Amino acid sequence: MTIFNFRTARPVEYYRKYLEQDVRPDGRDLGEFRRTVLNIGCVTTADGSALVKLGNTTVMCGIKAELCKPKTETPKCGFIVPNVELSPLCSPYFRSGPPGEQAQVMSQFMLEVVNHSKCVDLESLCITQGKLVWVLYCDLLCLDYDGNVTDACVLALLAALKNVCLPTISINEETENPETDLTKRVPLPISSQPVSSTYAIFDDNILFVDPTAEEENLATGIITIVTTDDKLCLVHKPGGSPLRPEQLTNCFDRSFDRSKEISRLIDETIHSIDR
Amino acid sequence: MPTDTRRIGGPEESFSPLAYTLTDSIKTLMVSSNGIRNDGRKCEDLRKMFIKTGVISQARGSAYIEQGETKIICSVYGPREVVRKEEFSMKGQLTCEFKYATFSCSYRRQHQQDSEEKDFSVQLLEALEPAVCLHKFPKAQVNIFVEVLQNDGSALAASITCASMALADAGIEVYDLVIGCSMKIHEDKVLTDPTINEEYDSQNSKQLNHGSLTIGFMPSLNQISAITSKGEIQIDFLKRAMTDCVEACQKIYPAMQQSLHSSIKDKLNASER
Amino acid sequence: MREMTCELGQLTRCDGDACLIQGETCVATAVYGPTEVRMNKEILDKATVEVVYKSKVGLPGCAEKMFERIIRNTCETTILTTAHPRSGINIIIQEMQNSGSYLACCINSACLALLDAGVSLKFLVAAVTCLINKEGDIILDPNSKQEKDGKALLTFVFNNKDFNIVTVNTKGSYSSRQFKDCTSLCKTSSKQVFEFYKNLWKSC
Amino acid sequence: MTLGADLTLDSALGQNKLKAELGTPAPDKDDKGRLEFFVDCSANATPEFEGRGGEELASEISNMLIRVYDCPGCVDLQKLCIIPKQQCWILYIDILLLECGGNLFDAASVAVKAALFDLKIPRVTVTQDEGHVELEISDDPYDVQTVDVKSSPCIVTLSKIGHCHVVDASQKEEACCLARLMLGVSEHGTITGMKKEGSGSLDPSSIDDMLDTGKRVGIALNKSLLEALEEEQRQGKKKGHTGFLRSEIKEIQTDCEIVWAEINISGSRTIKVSLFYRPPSNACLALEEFQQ
Repeated sequence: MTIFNFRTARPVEYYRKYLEQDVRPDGRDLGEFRRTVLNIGCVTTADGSALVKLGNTTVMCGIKAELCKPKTETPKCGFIVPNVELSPLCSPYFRSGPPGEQAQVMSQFMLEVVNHSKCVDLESLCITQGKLVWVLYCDLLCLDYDGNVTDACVLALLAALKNVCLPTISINEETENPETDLTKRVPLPISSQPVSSTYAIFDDNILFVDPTAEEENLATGIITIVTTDDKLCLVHKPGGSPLRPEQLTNCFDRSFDRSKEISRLIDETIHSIDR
Repeated sequence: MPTDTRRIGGPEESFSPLAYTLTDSIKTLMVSSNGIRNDGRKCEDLRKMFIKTGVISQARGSAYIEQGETKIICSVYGPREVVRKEEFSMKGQLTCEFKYATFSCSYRRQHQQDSEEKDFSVQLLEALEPAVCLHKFPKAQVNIFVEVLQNDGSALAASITCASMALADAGIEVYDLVIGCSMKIHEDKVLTDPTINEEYDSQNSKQLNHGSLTIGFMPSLNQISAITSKGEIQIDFLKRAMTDCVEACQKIYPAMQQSLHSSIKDKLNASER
Repeated sequence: MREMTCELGQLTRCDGDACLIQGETCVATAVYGPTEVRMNKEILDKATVEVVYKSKVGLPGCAEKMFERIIRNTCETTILTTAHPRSGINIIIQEMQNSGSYLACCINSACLALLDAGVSLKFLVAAVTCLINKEGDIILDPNSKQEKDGKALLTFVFNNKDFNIVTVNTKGSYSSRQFKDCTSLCKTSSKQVFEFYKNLWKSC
Repeated sequence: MTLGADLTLDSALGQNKLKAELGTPAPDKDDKGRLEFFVDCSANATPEFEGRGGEELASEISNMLIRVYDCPGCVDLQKLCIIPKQQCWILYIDILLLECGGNLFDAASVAVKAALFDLKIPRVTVTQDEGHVELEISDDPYDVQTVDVKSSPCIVTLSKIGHCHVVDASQKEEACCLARLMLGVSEHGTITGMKKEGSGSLDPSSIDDMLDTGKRVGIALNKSLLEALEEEQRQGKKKGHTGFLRSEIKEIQTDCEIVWAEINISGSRTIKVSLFYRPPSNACLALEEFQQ
């Protein structure tokens, strides 16, 4: 029976044989992420944009800034509206039409990452208190769904937010309606860098990082850890096989190294653009 | 519009800063006297083009095209079973979905498909249908999904080329490739492959002979599979524009062949390894 | 921990139900035991667990969908799904009053409703929420007022077999040392919840 | 203010209602009015229009109409604007498809042109006092503004069957044709919009001939339509509402209160309907006259 039939017929045994030697079919060991490619500012019609390729998984984030009235109870705060689009373009499993359950859960996850990591201070989006604030529509478009879209989305959103340049708005006194000056652009102050790393649990005890789509289907549990600089910001393990607390905590160090890797990658890419 | 509860909702209504720009767009001359356009191209020059197939691992076939600043990605799935079981038909079914990304144009677009995108989906379908051998996959369906990442003019034409490359990459049997090309008719000049600010805008263009023309052309069969035009144009100008457009398609054809050639070569030595 | 009371078996039409009150937070859950399932959701060797979360006011949005996803995955690991292949287990959660540590109350009431419905479970689960406030000390089972000005909110779900972590959902920034303290504190307090289950069962 | 133009092109029966309303202009077209098309395929045309069946065809017709009317020369939108950037007339054109016997696009465009010809918008006077603007719409029926429709286009559909192309294809002809070219032709022969429809392809030379015939037919269609509209307008209201082509028969005159009407529906014999009032007092006298 050739390797290919064995892999399609009995995927779990196939994986178990590999994982016993702490290596995966595509050659990566348990703690190794796929090659991450980052491209910032690829769409000029958006106010901020980024493209992330995590192995085959590709996510593009475009941010459009618009003006609106703030909510009465938070007159100084602007809005950040993240939405994940899992279009039928990226995988045969998705159908066209309104977003499915997974897309909604991911959009909610991105909203929680933005709110709890406080990467953008909402008050910095305020133009005139109580009258006019910025709203950043962050649309994350998944172009190729090969597992672990969450990490790619968080990275794409962060890189796009760093790329945002808002035009200056002046309120002219008599008519009170805003005037935009597209030439003078102000970058958005980013106060922290949320970086997410996702682990898959296999056979209740083996943990490996950055699962592909195939590994995600075989996994019996998924953990997503979002770290900001040296603090934990969001740990999300929805069900799946139970874990001893020690297993969970040694994931944290891997996540902290990952956040260093990512911040180095972002700075390199931003430097390569500025030059 | 009823609030869309399946997405994170922002404020009720927001407006784009572009609506309040002070600098009113001064009417730049579209074509200078000696026939040079704003971005330095002559009237019949195409923009720089980049085509790559096989960009999406999950799709049966995919293609990415960059025509100047217009960036479009397309994926093809199928032949797979038809979801809604209409009547039985020996011919296969082709469906097309054209979508602007919300950040692709200067004004933000909606997540749901609006009437222009529906119109483009139908035109894209009718441009590709004559080229596909539908009888080769009876009772099955081939889905084409096109997403415009950045729109800098002639999005429909570029998406026709991109979709036919994706079909070829997917190994769906086609009689011929379909090349999309669009022209802007400006008084007596015909501008090939217009950018977004050169494109026809019904409101601030003058009376006669201002319009745009988009053609889907099958090079080896020398057939036109799709033709649409906008704006008021005299007949002989229209005919001249059509012949120029067919010539422009002939110029695009070698680029597509070369890109398909190289992608098949990669697949061959990938499978040898 | 706040004082907990629960009534089981109030509703007649469903196979099992529980209305759990934890402090002022109150959640009602109904379980429809192994029933038939729609064709496209059917799994051949397992039961399909479906959770529908109904908030008190407003249309279900993405936040409710996230709730449903967490509770569904937690219940999927607790239920012995291979015992009822090609069938569906529907859990309907209705928010009655949300005043603090709300996710924990939902998971506990879902577990009690499953018990009441007699669905075969691998183990029981107990959910505990703790809060890290501005000064950095940890408050167990916070009410909504404390939650508002807290720095971080952590929710843990333990099983009663070997007290491993089934589900974790945390919000807000904290250090990993604080995470370890919260885990141990919640583990000890989950024993109280299991006690509550035991004598609740004895009483009715 | 609603105007109606019932059109019975023998192949497709189209009803067309046009409502002019005040509204704000679109952001980027701030000194012009707007045309809004809405096509509704009613289920009594064919069963497959039930529910959402007719939606695709409806959106195709409305897209084609938008494309054809989307050029500055066709309808003078400037006159529809009352106050730039703030107030303008928006014309909502609703097309109801009652029976489809092929060639729907031409019928729809002719109905739209007829409705626009018949359109009367009340005069609006703008009074500007201390800052805010007063709009006052005159309600006397004759103080109206009409839209100049002469240069607005009609759609001509050329269906390619085998090697030749036909105009105004009936439903059967449409079934056996693979490709159709739809042209919006204005009265002096310029093309205001064009679209190829259908799953076949055309070679460039046949497109050129189609354009020529389309132009010829378009000019003829525009001319004859305008004559018919003017002729109907000259007869004014005397002619009565040509709904389902009913007319009053005057020759049978008796002195009892009786009214005859003759209704002829295309494709079937004519029906004579009469209304006779028998006064309660002298029953028999009225009956004898009735026999005459």
